[in-house]
Order: sequence, then structure tokens, then C-alpha cells
Amino acid sequence: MKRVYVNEKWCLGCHLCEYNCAFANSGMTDMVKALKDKPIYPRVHIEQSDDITYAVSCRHCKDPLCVKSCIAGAISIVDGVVKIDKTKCVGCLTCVLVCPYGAVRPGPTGAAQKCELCLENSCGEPACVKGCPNNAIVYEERQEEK
Amino acid sequence: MLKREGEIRIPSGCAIAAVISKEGKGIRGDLISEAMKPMHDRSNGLGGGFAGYGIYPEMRDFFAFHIFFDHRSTRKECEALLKERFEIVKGELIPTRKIPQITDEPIIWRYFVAPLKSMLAAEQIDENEFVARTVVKINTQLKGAYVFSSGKNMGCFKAVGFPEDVGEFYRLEEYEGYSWTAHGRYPTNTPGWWGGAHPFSLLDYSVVHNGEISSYDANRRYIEMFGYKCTLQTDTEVITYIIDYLLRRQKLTLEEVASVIAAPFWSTINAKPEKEKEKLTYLRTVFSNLLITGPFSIVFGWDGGLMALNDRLKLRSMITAEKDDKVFIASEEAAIIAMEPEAENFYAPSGGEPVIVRVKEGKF
Amino acid sequence: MIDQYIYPEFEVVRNQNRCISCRVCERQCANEVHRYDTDLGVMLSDETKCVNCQRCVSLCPTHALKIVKSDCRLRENANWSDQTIKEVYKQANSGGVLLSSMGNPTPLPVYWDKILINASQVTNPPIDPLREPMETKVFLGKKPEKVLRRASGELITQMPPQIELSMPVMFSAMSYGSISYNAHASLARAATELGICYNTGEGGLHEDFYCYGENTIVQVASGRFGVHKNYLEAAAAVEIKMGQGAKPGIGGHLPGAKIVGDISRTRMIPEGSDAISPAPHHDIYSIEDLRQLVYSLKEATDYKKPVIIKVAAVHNIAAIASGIARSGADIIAIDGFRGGTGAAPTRIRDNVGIPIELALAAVDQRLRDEGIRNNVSLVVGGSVRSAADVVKAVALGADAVYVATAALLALGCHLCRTCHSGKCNWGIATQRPDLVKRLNPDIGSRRLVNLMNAWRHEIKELMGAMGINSIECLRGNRLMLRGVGLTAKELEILGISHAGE
Amino acid sequence: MSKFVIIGNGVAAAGCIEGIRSIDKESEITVISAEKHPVYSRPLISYYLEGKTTLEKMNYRSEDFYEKNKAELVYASAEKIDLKKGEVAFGSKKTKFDKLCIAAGSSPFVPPMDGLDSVKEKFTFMTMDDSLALEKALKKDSRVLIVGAGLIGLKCAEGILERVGSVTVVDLADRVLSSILDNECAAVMQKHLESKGMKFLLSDSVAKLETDKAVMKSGKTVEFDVLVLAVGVRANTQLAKDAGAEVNRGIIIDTKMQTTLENVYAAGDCTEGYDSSIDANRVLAILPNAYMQGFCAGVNMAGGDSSITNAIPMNSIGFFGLHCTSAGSYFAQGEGEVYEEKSCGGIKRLYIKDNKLTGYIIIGDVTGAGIYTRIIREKTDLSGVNIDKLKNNATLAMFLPETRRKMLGGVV
Repeated sequence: MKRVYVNEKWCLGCHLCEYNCAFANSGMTDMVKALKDKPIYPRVHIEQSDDITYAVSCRHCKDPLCVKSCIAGAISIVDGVVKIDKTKCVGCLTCVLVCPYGAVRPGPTGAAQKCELCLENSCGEPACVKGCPNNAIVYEERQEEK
Repeated sequence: MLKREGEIRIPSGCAIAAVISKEGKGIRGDLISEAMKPMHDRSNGLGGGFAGYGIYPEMRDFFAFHIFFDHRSTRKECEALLKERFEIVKGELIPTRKIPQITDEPIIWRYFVAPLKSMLAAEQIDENEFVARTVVKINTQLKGAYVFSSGKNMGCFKAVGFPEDVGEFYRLEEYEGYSWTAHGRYPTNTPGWWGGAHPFSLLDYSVVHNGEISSYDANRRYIEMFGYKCTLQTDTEVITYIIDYLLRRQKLTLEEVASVIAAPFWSTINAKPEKEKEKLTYLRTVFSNLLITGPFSIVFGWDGGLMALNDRLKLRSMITAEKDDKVFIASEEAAIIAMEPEAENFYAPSGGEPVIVRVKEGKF
Repeated sequence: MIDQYIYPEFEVVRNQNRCISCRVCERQCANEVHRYDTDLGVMLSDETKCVNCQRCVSLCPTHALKIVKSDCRLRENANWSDQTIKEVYKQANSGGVLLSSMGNPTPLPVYWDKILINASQVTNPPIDPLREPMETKVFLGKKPEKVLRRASGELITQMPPQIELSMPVMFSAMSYGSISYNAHASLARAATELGICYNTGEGGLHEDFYCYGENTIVQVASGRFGVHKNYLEAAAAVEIKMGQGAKPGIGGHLPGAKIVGDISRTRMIPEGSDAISPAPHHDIYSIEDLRQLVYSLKEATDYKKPVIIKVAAVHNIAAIASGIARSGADIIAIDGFRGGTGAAPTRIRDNVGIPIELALAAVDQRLRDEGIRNNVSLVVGGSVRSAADVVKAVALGADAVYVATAALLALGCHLCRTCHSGKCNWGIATQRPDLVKRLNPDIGSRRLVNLMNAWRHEIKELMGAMGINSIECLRGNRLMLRGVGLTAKELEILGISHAGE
Repeated sequence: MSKFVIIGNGVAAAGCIEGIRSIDKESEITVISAEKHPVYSRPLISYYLEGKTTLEKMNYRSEDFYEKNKAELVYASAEKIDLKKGEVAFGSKKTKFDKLCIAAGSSPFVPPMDGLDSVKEKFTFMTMDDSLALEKALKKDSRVLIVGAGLIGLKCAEGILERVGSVTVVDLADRVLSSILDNECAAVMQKHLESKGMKFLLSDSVAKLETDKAVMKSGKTVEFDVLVLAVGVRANTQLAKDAGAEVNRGIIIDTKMQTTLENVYAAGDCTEGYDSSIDANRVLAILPNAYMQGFCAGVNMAGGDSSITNAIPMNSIGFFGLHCTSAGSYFAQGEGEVYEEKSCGGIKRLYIKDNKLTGYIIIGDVTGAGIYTRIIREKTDLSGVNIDKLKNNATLAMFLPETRRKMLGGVV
């Protein structure tokens, strides 16, 4: 399955992915309207380690702890994609407690949110990938080591 | 005022035809003149001409110079120059027939000459090179004189007019040769000048050409490095020089010449067997500036035969046919039928595929 | 500082209605122009630091930024231009030679723009490159004068060494050090994919790039940096750099601060030592010395590599070229005065040398007049900006062209002309790791390949229009060119007619 | 074809069904549910009272869950397990089984209290029905007394605080959430809860109850209208015990979820399984554990091979927007390093011992907490981790670059 991967060698730490993500998931058509003077709630996050930066987003684990742990039964795997049903989520953040990548965070309403690969917004391909100025984030199929 | 040949590059469309007897049998000049009639519309009356091989058997050991003079005084001047370098065996007016279609003719002479041995020794070159240099010298330095034929046992006949009229004017029925080429011209950029008509020839090489090559200046500026001077700025001139350079100076075979001037595409070369590929790559690389692009169909004549060649995309029509020992080449099938209603084995050579017909050796 | 007397050259115009304070501009500006003010909650700019490289503009996700030339003007004076006055101020401030980067920006004539190309109409057909084969392959190198055969009559097909190019364009010399590792990687990978060559410049060849050797021209310049046996042997050809169009008669100087790590190793000089390329090669004070170096390099490479001599286009270039053509060199590269550089004294860059178009025309004709055009191939550079420039150069007589500025533009360069600052925001002319990584060679090489493929298409279109289906038939085909707005003398030197003639 | 029976219908049972179906798509499954609801999320009952979810959304799985998984759902109480016959008796019926899973959950523990019978409005807080019953008793001006300041008591308190007059929580322990928080963190949380209007009586207990009044051991009295008993829960072990299984505080299971009886498995709050954080068995009555145990049991019942060796206690709980995550085990002062970092309204405490992170508590910004949980669960040796970065932030930056790149599926 295609997933979002980061190559930290090329990550510039510009944080554009976060803004593109927040915009893509805002449901709005204008970035200024969507993001100006508001806190943003991206589903991809830039982390920094010394001089290295890299983006972290949901890995869509094959055996996801978040799905097993969700107290509301709000997280499920649909065609390989781990999805959160926002309407069921009560914001207990058990998923945050268990996610081994730190990829799940609360969204603007308190409900947990995470990367769902832009499959359900109008972006077409993940916005972080599309907008990355240095191809540091890619959307591709890889053989993952288990 | 339109500029004439030599002052500006002259592109033109044309008709060509040729016939050869492989056995070296005599063919009368009016036959080739006939061929040009059905192709009348391919010319516009601004030039026609012929080259005949084997037409001066008695004088076969001498270079036959056909020269246009625009004035008597020019002829005197030219003859003086010739005498410095040659023994003139015979000099005479070329016989012509007054016809209303051909007017404003210059003074047309022919000289049968032999280079002076002392001059050859002094310049340390062979007689062909000596003759070639003399021709270039006259044509570039002697205003009003123009050598339009300089081979042995062959001759060019050309004029401003439609080719069939030119044939009549030069009384071609009085000549017999084993091979003939003919040209009807449709230039678009000249008032029509006798010297600019075709065939173009140097020594026994003659070229008739239908087309307009796009590589002209690349070819010209290259070939001029080797002592040639493209005074006419016509395709035919530069093609003749290229062939002369490759054949006579670089000693390439006709087939090799064809694969220089109509070189196969690299993709074709790369698909050939190793040996062949090496050779073609070598020729194309070394003589890259002699590749000719743009449309052309040429018939190259020399004392040993004819070679017909199309550009590598075959952007001009050209067809060949046979009958007995005769081979016919023409822009149109009609021209061949006009020469030989029974002609057979019609064949349209592919782009870049040379058709080489050699006359039996020793016949002439 | 009052003694600077110089108002910032650019203004950062930020549309606060569009700015979402994402701070991308701040993070991406190595010159530290932008900063976020937490008290005001807005982005602010320090325009004195702006070099107008447009990195922030390009990355601003809401297009809230533009950089404009400041309209703060000194009192108008036709003799004393703003630029001239400011240069006086700068020199009065610093007491130093003014430094600039990239090519000559002054409004001297660009002859490419005054030359027009022919097309076929009626009398011969244009050729559609989408339907018919259209060839752009060239071989650079000396061509034999005489065809030789074995006793059997078979052709001897051995030739002096050649460089085979899929199209008549190469990336010209830019050293590792003056540009980044990733820029070199992009050039090397693109050249390999394209079947053309790139040029190491005089910074040596990084060990990672030996695998691209067949598409690499290695340079031997006056500093001899990074030259050793393997270096010479790795390459497709060896180039002796005698001069550079942007700074004829001037050497190079890469400050010790940039001679670190791999660069020091690749140049084979100690870390921290200045890399100084002398103005002349101190073993070449005349043409016969050059001949010796040419043959030294040929000996060293077993006569298997073509040797290129690169010279700047200067006044007597035709005579110089003639000398080189008889020196044993296989290829002459001529660099015109609009060529780029990582750093050059401004006065030299803007006032020394001649336009490449005239140099090319003069050299090609001179070599033909002497009958030695076949001794060498001719490569020209110095602001070849488009496929049309390539076609014009080839028609004037070049075998191939060198492009560098266009290649850098493809890599992201915005021609801000401050390479010498070492803070290239596009990761090209810098060695700062955080900036170097901004140029991902995956993207860089793809963009170079795209650019060259686009040019190749355009070259084919232009050739097809002329009814030419192989590039060699364009070479020196000056009839395909016409001048506009040129004097009789200029036309004579270019060897072309005026439009309408 | 086998016949599977599951006693209980909570999250562990749902896990068990899904575990069986991950291996065996056909065999018959019977679920015996004492509660007359399809499986729902028990922890959501407080959210329901708070209005953050609805009865419908509390369903843990979709409506067609049983149908899709070909499981027969029987509303009845299981009464007896007959091992010899391989039968479970419920109501007046019996059903055969080849493999049985006991997922019976736990029940509220109600300590004996003097005068309890005199209280009219008294509730436990465990099931959906408890919640619905409590809801009915609540009035705008109700004074509510909750006995127990653990997870259940406090979630209940949060759920009803806005709907009643007052809430007082009493607990014998000296701090709130004593099972998951240390003193420092409990204090932070308590302060937060008090700021929202909850009252606490800690280190105290109810000595005597009257109709609307509780008298504390300390002598204080608390008047109330509604009493909620949330002292604790006890695993439902009786059925297993009767059948002969070894039982301690829960039904003893091995890492494959099997009880000491052949063909009998157990999962969820009723079990006492392996806790890797203390390297011993213990009851880990948390929802993730219930599901994972159920799933594991299901896989093994269906002939697969699964085990859980890295279960640890962990909790994520929030009150009025202040989140708290914790995992692992803590130790007394002096036994190891405790790293503490206070931030505005929050606190973070990391317990580091023998070069391992043994436990942590974060109150406030819990971003990335899962990474701490991970290194506790995986017992990651901290010599391969940048400790400064670990303390600073829960990000992947704490790992060696190669490890991190591998985690993110990139080129190492």
C-alpha cells in the first residue's frame, strides 16, 4: 500500500507540509481564509533532532495499537488505511497514549486526528507530499521491514 | 534588379533525366532531349542543359573546355590565359541552331587542350587537379568568361530556355554518347543566366539535381576550405564539388560517397553489423559537414557511368527503369516512356539508396 | 550606519491580508531578512539584508510576498547613474575591489537577439520532427584530414578521440566548491541521463562522481586543484582552462573558509587554506608552452581523451584560436563576456572581453580560411540562454555550446548575483549543509533533464522548419541566419546577411 | 468446524470474536451476554452523562457486527461451566463448546457501610444501565456524594458536575487517582478538578450513612441527595473458579490467554495476566488490554498462535480538557531517577531506572506520549536513546538516526 514517507536528508524544516496539511483538511478553498490568525492542527508534524528535521505522520501500521485501544471503537482500518471516526471519538486520547510514533494528536474540536492520506479531502494526493518543495516527503509503495 | 548566380544563393526546383548504355553503345543526344518534353512544366524556361559522355571519341585524350564569353575581348584574354597553361589542340565555336526560343546567347566556344608538362611539374600536381584549379581560376577571376565543361570525351550543353529547346539549339542530334544526363530548371531567384543552367560539371564529373538543399551553407563553407570556390551559389555546384572532393581527393568509392552525402540515420547505422557500423560511423563523423539535407534527387555522371541518389528522406521524386542494356533515370516515369516506350523494371530508389550504373570498361 | 549612504536596494512587500505567519520565509532566508514578532503577531523584515533571491517569494504558500526594487532614487543624472554612485559609496566605505557574481548584467548588445532564423516555404519542405527522424547527435574532436585504407582497400576507421553528445549542449565548468555537492550531483546525473557532458571546473572530481566519468569533462586550470592520474583517466575529456569569459585575465580565489571536508580532499589542498588559481598558468607563458601541456595531458591519458582548451573571448580571439587549433588540442571552448562566475571583480566582469557571437563568427571563419577548422571542434559559451541561441550558435559555426547559467536557473538559481556571499538560499552556490540540502538532486537532475529535453525539442522544431534533419547540416550554415538592426560591419563579422536581403 | 462460546459481551468479547474470525471464518460462535445490549464502550458512560456522546454512538461496533461475524448473541446470564460435557448452562438452556472464552468482566465492589440501606438514591457506576439509572436521579440542584476518587469516581464526577448542584468526592487514599498518579501529579490534577468546582475529602471514609447525610471517620458530615459508590471493581471469577480454574484476584491466564483449564480461555477485566512492567501477573482492567487479550484468545481458540508478553498498565484520561497519560510503573524516591518538568497547569514525570524508562505521567500536553509508552512496553535500553531529548520531548528525535529512519520506513 502507498504510504507517506519522509527522507530526512532532504527535509528543510520549512514546515510547509504542516500548513498544506492543515489547509487540505480545512475543507476551505482559500488558504488565507483557512489558516490566517488561527492555530493550525496539521496531521503531519516536523520534528527536529540537532540539524536534522523530518516530518512524522501516521504510519498506518498493519497491526495498529490505536485501533485496538480506542475506547470508543472509533478507529478502524479501511482498505489498509487507519481512520478515525470523528463523530464517535470522545477525545480521551488513548490513541495518543499508545501511538508508538506520536503521530496522533487532538484536533480543533478535541477529537483525535491523524493523517488519513488525503483520501477524503479534495487534495487527490497527500497535500504534504504535493507541497513539499524538496521532495522530502513522498507517497509511494515500499517494502517495509517488520 | 535581380542578382544572378554567384551574387546570391539560387534555390530552384527542377526536372532531371538520364540514360546510359551499359554496353557503351552510342545514344543520340536528341533522345535525352525528348525525355524533357513531358516534364516541360517542371521547368520555367530559365535554364536547361545536358551532359553527354563519349561524345568526343577522336579527342578523348584532351580536356574539352566549353566556355561562355560575354565579349570577344574576354575570349582573347581567356585564350591567352589558357595558352600559358595548356597546349590548345583545337578551338572552335560550338555549333548551334538559331531558334526563336533561345535568345541573347553568349559567345560559346570549345577548346580541346592538354596541360603543359612544365606547368604540372612546376605546381607539383596531377593534370586533373591542374585543370580543376584552372577552371576555378577562370571562373572566379576572369569576369565575362565561364568554363561550364572541362572533362575529357564529354561535354555539357546548357542555356537559358526550356531544356527541349536547349537541345535543339545545341543540335544534340549530331552527338552520340554512351550516357546522357539532362536538366530542366525552375529557379525562383535569378533572371536566368547561361552559366547558371545545369548540369554543373568539373572535369568529367557532372551533376544534375532537382531539389533545394537545406544544408547548403554548411556544405559550402566546409568544401571551400579545400580550394573550391562556390561562385554560382547553387546546390548543383556545391554537390559537384563535394563529390569531386570525396571521390577524387579522398578516394572514396561511390557507395561511400553516397553514405556521406545521404548518410543513414544514426538509428539505422547502429542497427548494422559491427564492421558496417564502424565504417558508416567513421564516414559520417569525419565528413559530417558533407551530409546534405533537404530535398534532392541527383544524377551524377562521370566517364565510367552514372549514379542516381535521393536525399535520405526522399523528398524528391526519382524513378529508374531498364530496357536491354539501357538504364533510364528521371524525375517522372513519363520522361522514361518518352525515351523508351518499352522500358521495364520501374523502380523508385529509397532515400539515400544510390543507384550506380557502370559502363563496360574499354568501350570508349 | 550613516557612513554607508546606501538605501536598501529592495523592498520586501508583504501583504498582511494574505500572510498567515507560517514563518516559512523566516526559516528559508539565510540572510535573515524575515522575523516573526511575537508581540505584534506579525512577520517583519529587515530589507538591508535582502538580495532578492526570491526564495521566500517562491515558498510563501499564500503568495503574500513580493520583492520589488526600491523606488528610492537619487536625483536623476544621466551621466552618474544610481548604480555608479552607489558603487562609489561602497568603495568609499570599504576601500576594496567590488565583487560580483554571475554574468555581465550591463545593457551591452546581445547579438543572439539581433539574429533571426530561416524557415522553409514552398521551394523545399519543412520537416515535422514528430513524424520524421531528426538528429542532434554530435561528435566533438579532431577529424582526420585524409581517409586511409589498408592494402585490402578496407577503410581504417580509427579516429582521434571524440566526445559523443546526444545534442550539441554541455554543462560548462563550475567547480565543486563554487557550487555545492548537490549541484554537482544534479549536473552529473542529468548529463549522464541526457548523454551529454558536464564539467568539473577546477575543483577536482568528488569520489562519489567517478561513476559519471563517461559524461564528465575534467578541468586542469592554473591552480591544478584536484588533478591526478585517476582524475584525468575518469573523464570523457580533459579541459585546460586558460580563461573565463566573466573574468578574462583574472584568476580565482576560493576563501579558506570554504575549503573544508570533502572540498579540501577533492581539491587536494589543506583544510582552511585559500584556493588561489593564478591568473596565468605559470607553466604557460606562450602558445608553445600550451602545446607542451596539451601533449603532457595526452601522454598521461594514453591519447585516449580529447583535450579541450578553454579561453575567454578577447579581442584577438581569432588569432588565439588559430594558434590553439595548431597546438594539438582537439576542441576549443570559447567563453564570451556575458558568461557567469561565482565571483569576479565587477569592473573586470563588466568591461573586459567581447561578445561570444562575434568571437564565434570570427574564429569559425578564421579557422576555415586557414583550412584548419577540421583540426578542432568549437564549443562556445557565455550566455547561451535558449534553444534559439543554441541553433544560432551552431549555424554561426559552433559544434556545441556550453551552458551554465541556464543550468543553474533550472536548479533554482534566481540570478540574485550574490554567489560570492556563500549564502545561496537555493543550495547551489553554498557549502552550508543546511542550505546545500535544499537542492535535492532528484529534483535538480530531473529539472535539468527537462530543460535539455525541452531545448532538444525546440532545436528539432527549428531545424525541421529549416528543412534540416541533422544538426551537422546546421553547423556553420550561416545562410540560415539574418541580422536585424545590425551595422554592415557587424554583419560582415557575423558573416550573415541582413533580413530582407 | 469447532464451536466457540464466549461468556460476556464487552470489548474483550468483541476482540475474541474478531480474533476467531481472523483465523476461522466459519465455525459457530455463541456470545452469552448478561447485559441486554450489543457490545458498547463501557468507559463512555461518563461521556454520555456529560453529553459528549449518545447511546447510539456508544456502540463499540457497527449494528451488523454480530451478523457480519456470524456470531449468535444470547441475552442471558451464564450459570455454569460443565467441563466434562463441554457445556455452558445459561437460563434454562445449555450450549456445547469446543473452546470457551470467559470474558465476564468485573463488578463494582461495594464495601459494607453502616446505614447504606437507608439511602434511597444510591448507584454504582459501571454499566450503561447504571448510567441511565443515575441520570434519572439527577436534578439541577442535586448534591452528589461520590465514594471513590479513582478513575470511575472522577469520570462520573466530571460527567455530572455541570448537571447538578454540587459534587463531593471522598476517598480513603490521600490523593486522587491513586492507582495511576503519584503524589505530585495527583496534586496537580486535584487542583484542576477543584478549580472546576469539585470538592474532595481525602484520607477519609464514610463511617455512617443516613438518608441524606454521610458522617465521615474524620467527623465531618456531608449532606447529599445522590450517592455514587465507586470504590472499586472486582473481577468476575466465580464461574471459572467453580469450573476448577485457578483464580487469584482474577482468573489466572498464561500469555496465550488460556486458563489453567484445557480449552478454556479468559480475557479482559476478569483476568489476571502477565504485566511486563512488574514481570508478574496482575489484573490490568483497562480497555486496550481487554481488546488485545480477547483478540489473542480468539486467535488461539481458532487454532492460531498468538501471545501477549508486553502488556503494561497505561491510562489516558482527561478532565475538563486537561489530559493525563501515564504508563508503566513508578518507584519510591531514591530507587531511580525521576525527571520532573512543570509547565503551565501541567506536569511531566519520567521514572528512569536501570537505564530503562519504567513509567511516566504527563498532565497537560500529552503530545507524543505514545513514544514513552512504546519504550516502556519495548523495554528499550536507554543507552541507544538520547536521554536529553527523551526528557525534553516525546519525539522520535530521541532515537539514533538509523533507528528513527527505520521506524519511519525510510532508507537507513
